[in-house]
Amino acid sequence: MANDFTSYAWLVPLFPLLAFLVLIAAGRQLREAGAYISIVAMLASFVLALLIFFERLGHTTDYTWNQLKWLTIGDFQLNMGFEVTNLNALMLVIVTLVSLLVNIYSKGYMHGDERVNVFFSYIQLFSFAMLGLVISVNVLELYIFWELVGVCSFLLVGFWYFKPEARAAAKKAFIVTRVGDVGLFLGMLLLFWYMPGHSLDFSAIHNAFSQGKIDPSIATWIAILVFVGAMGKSGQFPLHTWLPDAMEGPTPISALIHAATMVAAGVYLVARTMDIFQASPDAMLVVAYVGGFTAIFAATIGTAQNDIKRVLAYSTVSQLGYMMMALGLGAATAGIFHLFTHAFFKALLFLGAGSVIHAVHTQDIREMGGLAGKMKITAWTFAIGALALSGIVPLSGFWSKDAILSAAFEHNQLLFWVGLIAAFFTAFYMARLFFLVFAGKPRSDAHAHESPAPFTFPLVVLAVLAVIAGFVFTPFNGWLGHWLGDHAEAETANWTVMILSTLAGLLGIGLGYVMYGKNSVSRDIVAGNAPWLYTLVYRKYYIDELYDVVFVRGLRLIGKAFELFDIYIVDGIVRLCSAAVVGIGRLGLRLQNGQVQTYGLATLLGLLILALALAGRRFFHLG
Amino acid sequence: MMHFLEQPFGWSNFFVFLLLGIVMLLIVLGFVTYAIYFERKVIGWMQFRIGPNRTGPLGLLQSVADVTKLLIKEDTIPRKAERQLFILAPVITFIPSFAAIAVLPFASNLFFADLDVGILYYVALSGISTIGIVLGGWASNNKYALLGGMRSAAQMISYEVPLVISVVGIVMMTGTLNLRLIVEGQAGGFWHWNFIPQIIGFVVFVIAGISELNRTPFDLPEAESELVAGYHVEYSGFRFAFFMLAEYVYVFAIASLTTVLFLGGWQSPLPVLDFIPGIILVPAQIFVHRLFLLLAARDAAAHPDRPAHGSRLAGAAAARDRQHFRQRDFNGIGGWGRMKGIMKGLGVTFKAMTAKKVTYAYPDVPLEMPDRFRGIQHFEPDKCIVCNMCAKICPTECITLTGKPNPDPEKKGKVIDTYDINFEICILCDLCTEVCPTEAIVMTNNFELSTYSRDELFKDMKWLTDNNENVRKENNSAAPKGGAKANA
Amino acid sequence: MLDRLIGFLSSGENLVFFVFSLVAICGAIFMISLTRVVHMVMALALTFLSLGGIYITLGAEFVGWVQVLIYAGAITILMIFGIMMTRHRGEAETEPQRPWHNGLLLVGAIVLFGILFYVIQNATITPQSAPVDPKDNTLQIGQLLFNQYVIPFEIMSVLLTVAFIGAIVVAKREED
Amino acid sequence: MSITPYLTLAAILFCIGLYGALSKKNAIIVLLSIELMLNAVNLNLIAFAKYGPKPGLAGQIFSLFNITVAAAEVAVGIAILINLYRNRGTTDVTDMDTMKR
Repeated sequence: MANDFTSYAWLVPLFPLLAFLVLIAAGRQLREAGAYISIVAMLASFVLALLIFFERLGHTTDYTWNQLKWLTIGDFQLNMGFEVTNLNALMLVIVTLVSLLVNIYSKGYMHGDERVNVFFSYIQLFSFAMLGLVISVNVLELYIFWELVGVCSFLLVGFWYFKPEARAAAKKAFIVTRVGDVGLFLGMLLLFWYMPGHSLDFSAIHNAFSQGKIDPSIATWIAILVFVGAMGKSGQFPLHTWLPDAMEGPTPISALIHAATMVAAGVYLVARTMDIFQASPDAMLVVAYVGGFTAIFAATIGTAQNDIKRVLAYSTVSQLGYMMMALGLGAATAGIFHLFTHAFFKALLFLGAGSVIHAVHTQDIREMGGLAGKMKITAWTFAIGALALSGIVPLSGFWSKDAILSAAFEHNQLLFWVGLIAAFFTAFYMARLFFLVFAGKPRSDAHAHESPAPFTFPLVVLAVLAVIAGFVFTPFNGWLGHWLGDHAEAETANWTVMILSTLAGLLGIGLGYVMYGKNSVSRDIVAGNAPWLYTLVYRKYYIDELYDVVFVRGLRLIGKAFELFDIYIVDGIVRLCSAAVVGIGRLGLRLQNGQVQTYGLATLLGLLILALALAGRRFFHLG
Repeated sequence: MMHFLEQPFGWSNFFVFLLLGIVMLLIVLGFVTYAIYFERKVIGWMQFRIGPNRTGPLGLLQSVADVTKLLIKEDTIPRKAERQLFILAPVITFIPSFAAIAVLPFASNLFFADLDVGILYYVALSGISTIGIVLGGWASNNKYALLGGMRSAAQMISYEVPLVISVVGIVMMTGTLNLRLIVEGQAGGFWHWNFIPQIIGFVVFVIAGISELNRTPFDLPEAESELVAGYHVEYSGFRFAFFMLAEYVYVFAIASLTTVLFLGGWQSPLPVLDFIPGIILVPAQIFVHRLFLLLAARDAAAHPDRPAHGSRLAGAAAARDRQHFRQRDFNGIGGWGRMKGIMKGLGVTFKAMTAKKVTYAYPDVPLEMPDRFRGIQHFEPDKCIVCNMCAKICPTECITLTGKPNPDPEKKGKVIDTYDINFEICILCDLCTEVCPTEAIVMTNNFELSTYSRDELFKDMKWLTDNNENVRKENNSAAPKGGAKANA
Repeated sequence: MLDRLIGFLSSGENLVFFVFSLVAICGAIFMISLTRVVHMVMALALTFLSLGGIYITLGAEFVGWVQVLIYAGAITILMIFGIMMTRHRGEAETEPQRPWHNGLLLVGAIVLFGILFYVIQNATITPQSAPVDPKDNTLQIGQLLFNQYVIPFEIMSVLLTVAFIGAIVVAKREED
Repeated sequence: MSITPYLTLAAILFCIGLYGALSKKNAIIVLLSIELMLNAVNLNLIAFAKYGPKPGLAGQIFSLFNITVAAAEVAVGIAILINLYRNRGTTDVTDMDTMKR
């Protein structure tokens, strides 16, 4: 099959880059046109990505181009280029699609903002970086884009820099992900060191690890370090804290970066380097457990949050945990599938939330309510997204979650139950959210009304996708696994799992309905009976506080100690050096007093010492 | 002398040398004494004067008297002077000057040392004298003395170089530095003398020698008009005498050295004159040379370049060209212009030799005063009529007189009894002679009144009467102005 | 001891050497210890003269008198000139308060002398040929200077010329 | 008479000169002290010329050269000193430390 479009895959990131350059160069003059340029560029990318995707269908050989010589160190040569695998092609489509929709959405959402062009330029830069990350041919190139993505995240979270929370959130996002990035970097160094021929190409990695050329313990280390990077990016416990805070950014950003694309980069990374993990069962186990724990952990937190975006953020963390768990269990296809579906319905949810926020000008769900009547499209699409997330048949979330759970059921019963409970909580908080926001009576006198077309169009598109996306990979239709080149485990319909997961979803929704929809069960049943539990969950298990105590305070303490060390020891040594130099200089100055007679005296004494030494040598018969 | 020098040193030798040294010292001292006398005479001669002529016959003892005076004069040292160096300086100047004489040979068998490096010896010692001069100038703590000393030293060091170099020709011709051998090399007539082949050296040597001796025109160190007297301005008494002595000893030494180096020493100028012993020839030559030195040197003094010397000629010329010559003076010494000046001066000197002297042998030859001169009064008692006019008109009332009745009873009137003039207060105003009707008191041309006591200035009638020489022939009263005429 | 001294001094040359060296050392020590600069120069002039005398006793007549001529005649006067042109009268030479410097220097000088003395005493220098005839060695010096040592001699003359031109240039006032 | 007394005398004079050259404040005295040291060297040369292992006139000739150099040195030295005095108003060696400042 021909690679007509695939060979032009490098154009996909190039369109956003061009748009970015144009926006940066033209700046304010463009005004509204900036949004159109962005949309057109993204559309071009999307179309191309779609073409590539279709070209890749039924096609399993990777297309690699790495002829760009970037660095030559001795014998080692580092090439840049791009690679299109089926996974990449899928990612390209996801990213370009979500990005396109978010661009359209932003056109409405950011309308009237002073720095709208800057916003769009950032989005274009992010899109470029994300697409570049996806088609990177080697780890180093990926790392470059990885960092660039981080920068864009930082810029966009802190877009409203006049808000202190936004600034703090941007910093937090940057710093916490940096912790993960260090891990990735170390992993990369190890990889570079131990790879045959120091090659960092993914294909080479695939070959090396699948053929077992790397020592398993080294592979474990590399895998865990790479996973640390993925943890940082994908908000896995314990590096998840930045993600909810990142909701301070504009809602489209939350949808694009912190729900659909960038946070999925960690998952993508793990999926991309699956060979390394598969070379190390221990690493796989770690990935699985971390993912599982994150899934249930974030889900429980989500039940107690009052900020609509934070609930969604914890939901995202939880779902990412699912994906990781899937990867850790070896079900890469399931993980990617969940990523695929999740991108759509979580973006849908975020955009819906944005629509709601745009309408009521608040993010606190306790102040909302009864919006279903006023915002029909938003409410319906949100409901579809919530149901998809809750895993209700036959929406996309059901299929992807089912794939993960059945993998867990097969491999690890514990994780299966964890996932099931997490699914229950997911359904519960989504129901809580939906009922609080859309059902009941309005709790504030905000004059809410339906959002305009740029809002609703992406919502509808995403809602449709959220409904149908799941059918590409069902227990009855396993071509996706084959197509992704995974180990092609035959998905068999596991009815037990299906029933259990549906049950958990329905149970959660039902509980949510009775608590928040019908108000037949007191909402404060937990808060009243076990306030500590509620507080614990409400305060997000005190993770931030723990970090504050352990890391921030501890680091501050260590920093203080280092400061003292710096002031008294390092500076002291420096001062000692300078004092010694000054002292020697003073001494030299006294000797070097410019007077010939002193020099003469020194010469005389030196001569005498020499003469006496010579005489003494002869006197003592030394030689 | 050679056999003395070659004998081992012993007591007898020592006494012989001591004796010879004393004799030499005396000779040199005599030379110096009469050199000074000679110089003063010659300078007087040049300047239309007679020169010293009072002390001893023809003033021959003048230098002796001067030296004696200097020796017995009080020794004064300025309080702010550097005492030790002030005392040491004349000694440092003096000793080398005498020591330098030792190397000079006077005849083929009369010499006190036979050094292989005779010339060097002389030059080295004369260099040491310079230290004394500089030190003396410095130790005096006087600006003029310091400047004089420094000029002196600068000049002496400077001219020592041409002095030595001018001799190098002779040294190379003779192949020795030994003065005796140099003289030996000049035997056989004056055409073998060194001054002929080494004429330039000779001229340079003479000029440098004059300069070494600080004679004019190289008397910058003394520069009487500017620096009063140069380095020895604060010196008096025997210290000054030492400086002078050293200077004149050097005059002797340079003259001798010129003789020895250039003028054949004791070699007779013509083979015919070989019978004259060298012991006579050498001093004669030294003397001639000395005369030459004086003429050359002091002629510059006579030349109008230097008005300071006070000769009439110089003064007259200087009045005309003072500015011009001052400038030339500071343009430096030497060059053909200067030589021409010396020659011209010599010509003037020789012309002036026969001219009438402007000075007298005074006590012996009285001063010719003009007839109008108002000298000491002469009194003729016979003419006096005791009119008291003179006593009355005298502005200082120095005249006292008394009359007595005429002893001759036939004549009436008075005659003078006493007539005294107190010259302590007399102003020789001539009014008394003007007023005298009988010309009894008239003026003479005499004016010497010097005495050892004021009392002697009170002259009585007898003294006045005896003062009858050089009486003014034409007295004021004689002039036709009306009034009584003397009949006498 | 005394006998040896008398025996040493009974020889004429020894006596002359003794007197001259005594005077030379005294002059040098006075040069160090006197307070007024001119006195110092005079003391050193005494040393120069004595050294000239010692040269003559060593048979170096020419060098001896050159020593007197140059050192006593020229250099001393030049020094006095220097003093007169640079110092004001009445300024006594006050020693700088440098006790460490001077103490060390004194020790150093004494130790240096000790070493030299030790070496001189332990050295045995025996002439391998008879001393040259001191009689009229001026002639021989001249011949040597113009034959064997003519190049150093010429270099010396160049040096002297350069030095005296340099001295004039350096000492000349700027405005002249 | 051997060479030893001469060498000893020269050593004494050299050490005195060294002391003077390194301790005296007045630059002229320093120059003088250097002259004294040179003289000590001359004495050695002449003594060796007579009593040395190879008697000859070379020592005397070298001492002549030495004297010449000394004379040149003094002339230039005094000239420098006078110039220095004119510019700085002092002949104190301890003040001559402009290189330090």
